[in-house]
Amino acid sequence: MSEVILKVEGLTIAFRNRKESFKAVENIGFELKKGEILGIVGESGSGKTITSKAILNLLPDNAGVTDGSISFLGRELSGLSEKEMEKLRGTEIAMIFQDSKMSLDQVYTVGSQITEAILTHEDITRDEAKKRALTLLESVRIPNAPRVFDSYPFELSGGMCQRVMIAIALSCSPKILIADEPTTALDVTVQSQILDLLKEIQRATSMGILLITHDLGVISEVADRVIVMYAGKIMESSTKTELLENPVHPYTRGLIRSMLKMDTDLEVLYSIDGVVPDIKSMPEGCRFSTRCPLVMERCRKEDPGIISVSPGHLVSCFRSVEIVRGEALE
Amino acid sequence: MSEVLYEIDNLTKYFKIRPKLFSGEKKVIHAVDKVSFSILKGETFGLVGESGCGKSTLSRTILRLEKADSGSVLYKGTDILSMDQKELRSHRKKLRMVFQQPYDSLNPRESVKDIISAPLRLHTQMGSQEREKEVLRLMDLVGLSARYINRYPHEFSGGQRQRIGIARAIAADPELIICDEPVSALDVSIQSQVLNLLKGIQKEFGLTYMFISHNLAVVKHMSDRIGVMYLGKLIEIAPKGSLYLRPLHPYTQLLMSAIPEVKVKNPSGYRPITGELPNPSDPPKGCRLCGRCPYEFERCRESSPELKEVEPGHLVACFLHPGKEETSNG
Amino acid sequence: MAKFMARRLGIAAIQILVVTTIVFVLLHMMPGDPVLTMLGSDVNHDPAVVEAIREELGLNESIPTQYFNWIKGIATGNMGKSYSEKIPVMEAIASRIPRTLELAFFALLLACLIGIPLGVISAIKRGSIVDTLLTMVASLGISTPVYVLGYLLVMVFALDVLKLGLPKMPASGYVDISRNAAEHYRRLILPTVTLSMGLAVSIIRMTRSSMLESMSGDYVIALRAKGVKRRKILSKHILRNSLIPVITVIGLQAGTLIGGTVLVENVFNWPGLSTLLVKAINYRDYPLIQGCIFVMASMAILTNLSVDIIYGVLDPRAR
Amino acid sequence: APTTPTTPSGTSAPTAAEIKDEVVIGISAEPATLDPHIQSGQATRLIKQNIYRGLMSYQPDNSKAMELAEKIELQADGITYKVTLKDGLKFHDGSNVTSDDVKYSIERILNPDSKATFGADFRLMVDKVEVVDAKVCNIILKKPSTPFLDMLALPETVIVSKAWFSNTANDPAIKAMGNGPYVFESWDKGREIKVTAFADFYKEGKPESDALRFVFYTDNATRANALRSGDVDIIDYVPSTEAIAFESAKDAVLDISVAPIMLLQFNVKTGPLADPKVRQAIAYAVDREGVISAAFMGRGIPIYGFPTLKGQNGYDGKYDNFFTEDLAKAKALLAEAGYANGFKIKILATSTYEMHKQTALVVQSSLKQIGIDAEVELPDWATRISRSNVGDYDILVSGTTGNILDMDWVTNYFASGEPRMNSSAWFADEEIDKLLEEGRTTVDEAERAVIYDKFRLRALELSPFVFINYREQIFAMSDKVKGFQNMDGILTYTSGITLENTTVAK
Amino acid sequence: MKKLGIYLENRKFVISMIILIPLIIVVIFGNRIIPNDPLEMNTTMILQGSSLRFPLGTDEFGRCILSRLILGIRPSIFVALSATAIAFAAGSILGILSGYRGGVFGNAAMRVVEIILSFPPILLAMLIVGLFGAGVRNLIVIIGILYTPHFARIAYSNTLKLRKMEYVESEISIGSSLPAILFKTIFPNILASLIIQVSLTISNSILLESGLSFLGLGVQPPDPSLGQMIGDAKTYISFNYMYLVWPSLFLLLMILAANLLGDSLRDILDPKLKSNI
Ligand SMILES: Nc1ncnc2c1ncn2[C@@H]1O[C@H](COP(=O)(O)OP(=O)(O)OP(=O)(O)O)[C@@H](O)[C@H]1O
Ligand SMILES: Nc1ncnc2c1ncn2[C@@H]1O[C@H](COP(=O)(O)OP(=O)(O)OP(=O)(O)O)[C@@H](O)[C@H]1O
Ligand SMILES: [Mg+2]
Ligand SMILES: [Mg+2]
Repeated sequence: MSEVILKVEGLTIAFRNRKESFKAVENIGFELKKGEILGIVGESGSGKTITSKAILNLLPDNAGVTDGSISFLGRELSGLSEKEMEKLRGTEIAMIFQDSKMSLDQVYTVGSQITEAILTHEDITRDEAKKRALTLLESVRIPNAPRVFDSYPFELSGGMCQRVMIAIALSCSPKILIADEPTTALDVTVQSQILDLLKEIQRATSMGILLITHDLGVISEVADRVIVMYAGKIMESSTKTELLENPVHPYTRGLIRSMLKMDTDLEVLYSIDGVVPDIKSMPEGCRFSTRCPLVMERCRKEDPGIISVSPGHLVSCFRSVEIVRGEALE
Repeated sequence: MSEVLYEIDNLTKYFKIRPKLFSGEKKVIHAVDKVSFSILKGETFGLVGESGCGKSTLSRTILRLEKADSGSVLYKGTDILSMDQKELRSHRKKLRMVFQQPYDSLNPRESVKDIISAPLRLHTQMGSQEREKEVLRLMDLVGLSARYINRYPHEFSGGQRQRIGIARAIAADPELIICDEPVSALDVSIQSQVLNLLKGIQKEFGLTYMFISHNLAVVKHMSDRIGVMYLGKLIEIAPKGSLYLRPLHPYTQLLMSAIPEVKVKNPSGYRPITGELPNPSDPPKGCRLCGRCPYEFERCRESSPELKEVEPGHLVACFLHPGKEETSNG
Repeated sequence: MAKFMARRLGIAAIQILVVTTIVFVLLHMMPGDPVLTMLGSDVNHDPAVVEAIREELGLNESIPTQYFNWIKGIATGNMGKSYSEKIPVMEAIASRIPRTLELAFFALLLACLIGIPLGVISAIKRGSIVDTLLTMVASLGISTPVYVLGYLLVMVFALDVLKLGLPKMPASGYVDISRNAAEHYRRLILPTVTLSMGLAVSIIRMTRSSMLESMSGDYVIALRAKGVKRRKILSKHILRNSLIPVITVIGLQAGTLIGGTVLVENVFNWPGLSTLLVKAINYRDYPLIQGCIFVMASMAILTNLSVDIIYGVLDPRAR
Repeated sequence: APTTPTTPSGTSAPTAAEIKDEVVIGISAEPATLDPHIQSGQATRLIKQNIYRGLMSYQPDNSKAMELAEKIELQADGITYKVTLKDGLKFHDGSNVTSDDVKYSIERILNPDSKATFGADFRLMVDKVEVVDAKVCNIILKKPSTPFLDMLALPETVIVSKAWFSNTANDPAIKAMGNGPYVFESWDKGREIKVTAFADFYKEGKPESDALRFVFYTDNATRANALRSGDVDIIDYVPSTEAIAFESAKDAVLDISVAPIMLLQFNVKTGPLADPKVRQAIAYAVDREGVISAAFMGRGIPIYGFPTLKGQNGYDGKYDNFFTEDLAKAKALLAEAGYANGFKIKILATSTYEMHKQTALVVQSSLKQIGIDAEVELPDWATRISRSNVGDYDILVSGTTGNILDMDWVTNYFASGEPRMNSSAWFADEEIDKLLEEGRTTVDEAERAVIYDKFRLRALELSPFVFINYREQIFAMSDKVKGFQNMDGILTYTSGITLENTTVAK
Repeated sequence: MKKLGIYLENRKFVISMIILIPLIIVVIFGNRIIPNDPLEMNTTMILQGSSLRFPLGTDEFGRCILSRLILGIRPSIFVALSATAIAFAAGSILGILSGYRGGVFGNAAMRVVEIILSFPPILLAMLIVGLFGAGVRNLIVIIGILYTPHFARIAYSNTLKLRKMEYVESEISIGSSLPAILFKTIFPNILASLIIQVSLTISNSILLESGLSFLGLGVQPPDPSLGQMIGDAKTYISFNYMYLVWPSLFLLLMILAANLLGDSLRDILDPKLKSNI
């Protein structure tokens, strides 16, 4: 088995308001191995972005890791100074942000922002860096790279910004790439080219990728393993095929059922009933219990913890065994 | 046939770019190039196309957020592009847009309540309590907890921001909503919920949508008719059934075949398109697809094909598909 | 760019014309007689003499004629002759311009060198004691009138009333750079410091506010994720994103510096353009006032033009 | 001058090695013009007196001395002055000073085109100049005039070079070529004027320094600081606040002269001020000590009567205390004039000069005590001048002095006529006019004393002016300065003549 | 109540209130608490130090500095606030409008503003005094005119930057009226810079008042004003430096309060209290 490069254990992240504080992410843990693509899917607002920012130690001022550990190649990250983190960021761990347009500095050209990333970590000349940047732009399928190189972010389309962010993240061949919805603004052809590119790089450099996405199609194409998050907790984690073919957790099953396929011909699409409970009135037990079709009394009171239903397939549900056995009826 | 709401005729938008501040070298980007189509009342007009082909620009130009270089946008017969500020303002009462990058479109200094109630304040006679109730209702519709009502945009996740944008767009009974990637950041369950919502209110209030998305399944689900853009040009317009079943333009065919989940369903054995999207500031002289098109012949390189109706309601701009009249003549 | 410049320069010419016209008209509507003022108050004046001077200066012409003559002069590069200086206005002004510009330049430079870093520090340490202290110091700086500050500096550094034993500074005066360059710059120090104080405060305050604004942008997180060093993020990205208001303030100050340094020039006996203007006003020296305004307005307008161009350079969205 | 520790000229001259080659004088104003015949401010006189010299000059001992003239003899006709020039007089360009130049100079003053300050006075007095030979000429007056010699001692009646002045290429306003101890070298506009010693000066061993540099310092405090820091050696116009500070300074000396007068002028055309009783009431009411302490830090001498300085002809101190500060009397006078309940009035001063403003404020406060409600107007100097010149005021605060030592200086103030800068607007009194004329043309000193005595009494009774106080005119200099002297009384303004004796020790 | 909490947590806000509240009390009840008649001259007691009769000493006319100070703050604050308000209102409107509109209108407006800016302050002041006379009202007008371009340019430059933001466009796209776009959307987002300019302008107005008093502008003597006192006191610095110190101290306190208040408002109004660095 290949080496674990990123290990997150018992991670809890809390936001402090003026008077109150609430846990946006609670007690989550996962591992990312070398050369692996770990997909994270989950409910919008479940804490995916926050988790990935926590890995890079980039939480906003009003948020903090209150518990748990994040280790990179065995090194605990949470204790690192800002200086040491700076060295890791970009080179060892890179990130593609969800809102690509706002994540680019509006007053510098796209080109200078890519070269900056390169020059921060590598001691090469400006010209070389520019050449590299142009190559990167081309590799992310940007037409007319020289023009885009000299453009400012606001002159680009949403998809172009997104690809620029990808180029920046890839610029220093990091060991871990955290990609927060990297292809939402890309059309299918470009998307598949980008995914191919990621896979290719990953194969060549055995980079580990943490791929956050809502597109189960993308997951099915590239991910090795998948984590499903709901309301700040991990509901289920497993290999891609296992998860897509044999989802256990009711939330995962709900998600997969909600998936819109080309041949879906429903007037009203399926979606999981109900809404995410309020952070304040979060049930003591399983967080999905308020919406779960299979809910039992116990679910509301106790936290189910993690149950392994098969090797590598972890589920946070009291009824997982019944479900696997097909005993639980919705 | 139902009433034409918008008649877009030869709409053109060029961006001038100045690569360097002091160099006189001027280039233009043909972001929207002589685009003509119409949107019928109560329908959903889908718009797909390669990233950077001008979809966002087209919608912004229709809204007069960008000044068109030429062409006209007729709303029930009156040209929007020549309206004065006052007329425009009253016209905009009926218009909404869901922006592609949600965060950028939310005023950082307004709370969610202010943001969503803006159209209510403008276009309805509601009192402030009523308004608050309505805001809460809208938030609930898009799956946002009522507790968030006083939060500011930066305190939300990507998907939540997108939902704020949608809630604002459906407030105060609009007539047309231009949705630019409205569900890209949403998990599939909420995505379904939102799509159901959009369809629901369309049915209820006879809303019209222009729906831009890269997710072809979503577009298919939502749209009645779909337009395909390539490099600033509209190359194919068809009712969704006909477009998905029998795409005529080589580029559309490519697009269809690249849908991730729809594995190798290649009924007519399309030849794949190769190569990159050409430079939008220096597009090919003839057909925009020249250089990439497997069927390319002499004429394609010399003149650019016009949109022609080849089947009832199915228009395509390709010399392979001469229009109805031409066929009958020739 | 060239076209833009040409158009703006054309507009600038109109602006200057407007300014000088307004000044001309209002000046002539004002009480105060150049001839009487020129002759002084010590003796009674012979009406014949007064009349002779009026005639000689062309003050007996109608105001429109006078104005027309002035414009005609300007068009041919002749600003007339100063009543009070008795030399051509051009000459009177020409010798003052470099002195004023030099003082203004160094004061502005110093103000930026002090103001921007302190503003940045204040912003980084928002809410801390350092920030509060800086606000207090800034308040002290801006509530100290220029003449008081100048006077204090002279007391301490030139007269050494505190007996600090610092190297002695000259109290005042100006030495030509051609005569003694070292002395020239030595004498520039105190006035520069005095003048830059108020400017520095404005810059500190605007920088702080603007930095805070751009610090909260998402791109900062993204930059950090790229591994860009904190210092570089601050100095290259956040600062540049914050500079537009700061440059605006600097530009506004630069504009005022050219015509508003009277007090400093007075305290340090610096023979600049402002003192000349004040003198011209006191003497109702119309041609000289017009000339000063012409020059000052041109400089102010050019400053604004440069600021507008800098906006575009700093932030492409402002183009 | 009361406190004058400076060595009088003539003591053993220090050797060249011990003195600096130039004397730097910080002056309060930049010359408006260098034209020697135009009086353009007292500071400028300091400069011009060193470049140009006339036939005579006032000396520190209040006497009139011969300068270019060897002698000036009044001929028996009482109107012809025979002028004989000294030997070997030279202009700075090397040419000789001749009677032609004298004639040219006096004619230049007479000519209104030259705008000479004393042109009007000259035109009243002088008939013509006749050249006898290169060294001798006659100045013929229209009628006998006692003050004429005093006029010749003024710095604005100097002798200039006919050749240089009639050459239109030379602009005497900005350049200078004279016959004084120093040669005009440069005028750096806005900064300084430099003059260097003239080798052929007619006084042996003068000037004593190699050069003078006049640096312009308009700001009082800055000028004082320049002296303190050693940037300059002498400064003029030391304000009272600075004077007090200098008094305790170790390395600086003050040279003080009491000369200019603060006074009130009135517009006597209409209204309450037309009544001499009201003006007298004001004279009784004004708090002179108050003005002195507020505007001059207690430095000054109150004037309760007519300002006449010791040394001026006819001075006997008789009218020194014509008025007292007596509010009851003032009120009574007002009541007599029919203004028992006071009235409203405006005081015009200027914000440009602190002392004018402060004087006005004290006067305002004094007037309030006798029921006069005065509003103070403080426009800038130029406006103030034009308004005073046309009589556009009720009460005007003014600070001024006479030009010549002769008692005739009062003509300027009291003679009737259109409103002028220094007259109380519309004031006209036949008797006063008559007395002034008599005084001017009478030669006999005793007779003149009687005439001016009468004049003074009349003037005080009519009170077209209310005199407030004398103020100090102060020079300050470093203790290394030798030979410079602030001259007494109004002659303080001709002190520049002593610069030829001035040296500064290293 | 909860809102108040936010304010009270801000150190700068609290300090500014500690300064402002007594100051406001002094301004309001000035007439009742002055120990002496501020106009009464005691020429035998000029420039004295603190004493029982004159707690802060006397000025060059022997007037009570404390009494003059207490009454002098009022017109100074009045001038400063009114002038700043004029400049703020006129400048912001002009600046935002021209920044937003751009094009011919925006350009023309800014060029006009520059014309005002290119008048040396002293000349403008002179002209207005010469033509319209001295006095408080004209002083307010002058300072108002002088600072309008400052606000205008700051508003303009910030608006230029904001104009292309999508949230502005989204406001436009829903058919908001022009004033709503300008003042509800753009204005709050550029307010921070304007607040800073407000506190700068307040202090400059007071100093200008003393600077321009030699033109007879502003409060007419003998009535007291802060600027005038500072301007007068400088002459007497070596006799009674406290004469200069007292009014300067009051000025400092006012400006400190203005700056602290400005900063704290700026921070409190910024919803992104987080900062990323
Ligand atoms: N600055 C903040 N202050 C307070 N709450 C915040 C802040 N940022 C995020 N949150 C909250 O934290 C939760 C997790 O946010 P996060 O951005 O991680 O969601 P996400 O899983 O990335 O969702 P999405 O798929 O919609 O992007 C959300 O409920 C969000 O509202
Ligand atoms: N303000 C601008 N200045 C210059 N070029 C621009 C500007 N805005 C857009 N463009 C260019 O116009 C073209 C079309 O952009 P547009 O945003 O319309 O694409 P899009 O179809 O929406 O793409 P995406 O799906 O990636 O969002 C792009 O090449 C883009 O670079
Ligand atoms: Mg997210
Ligand atoms: Mg787009």
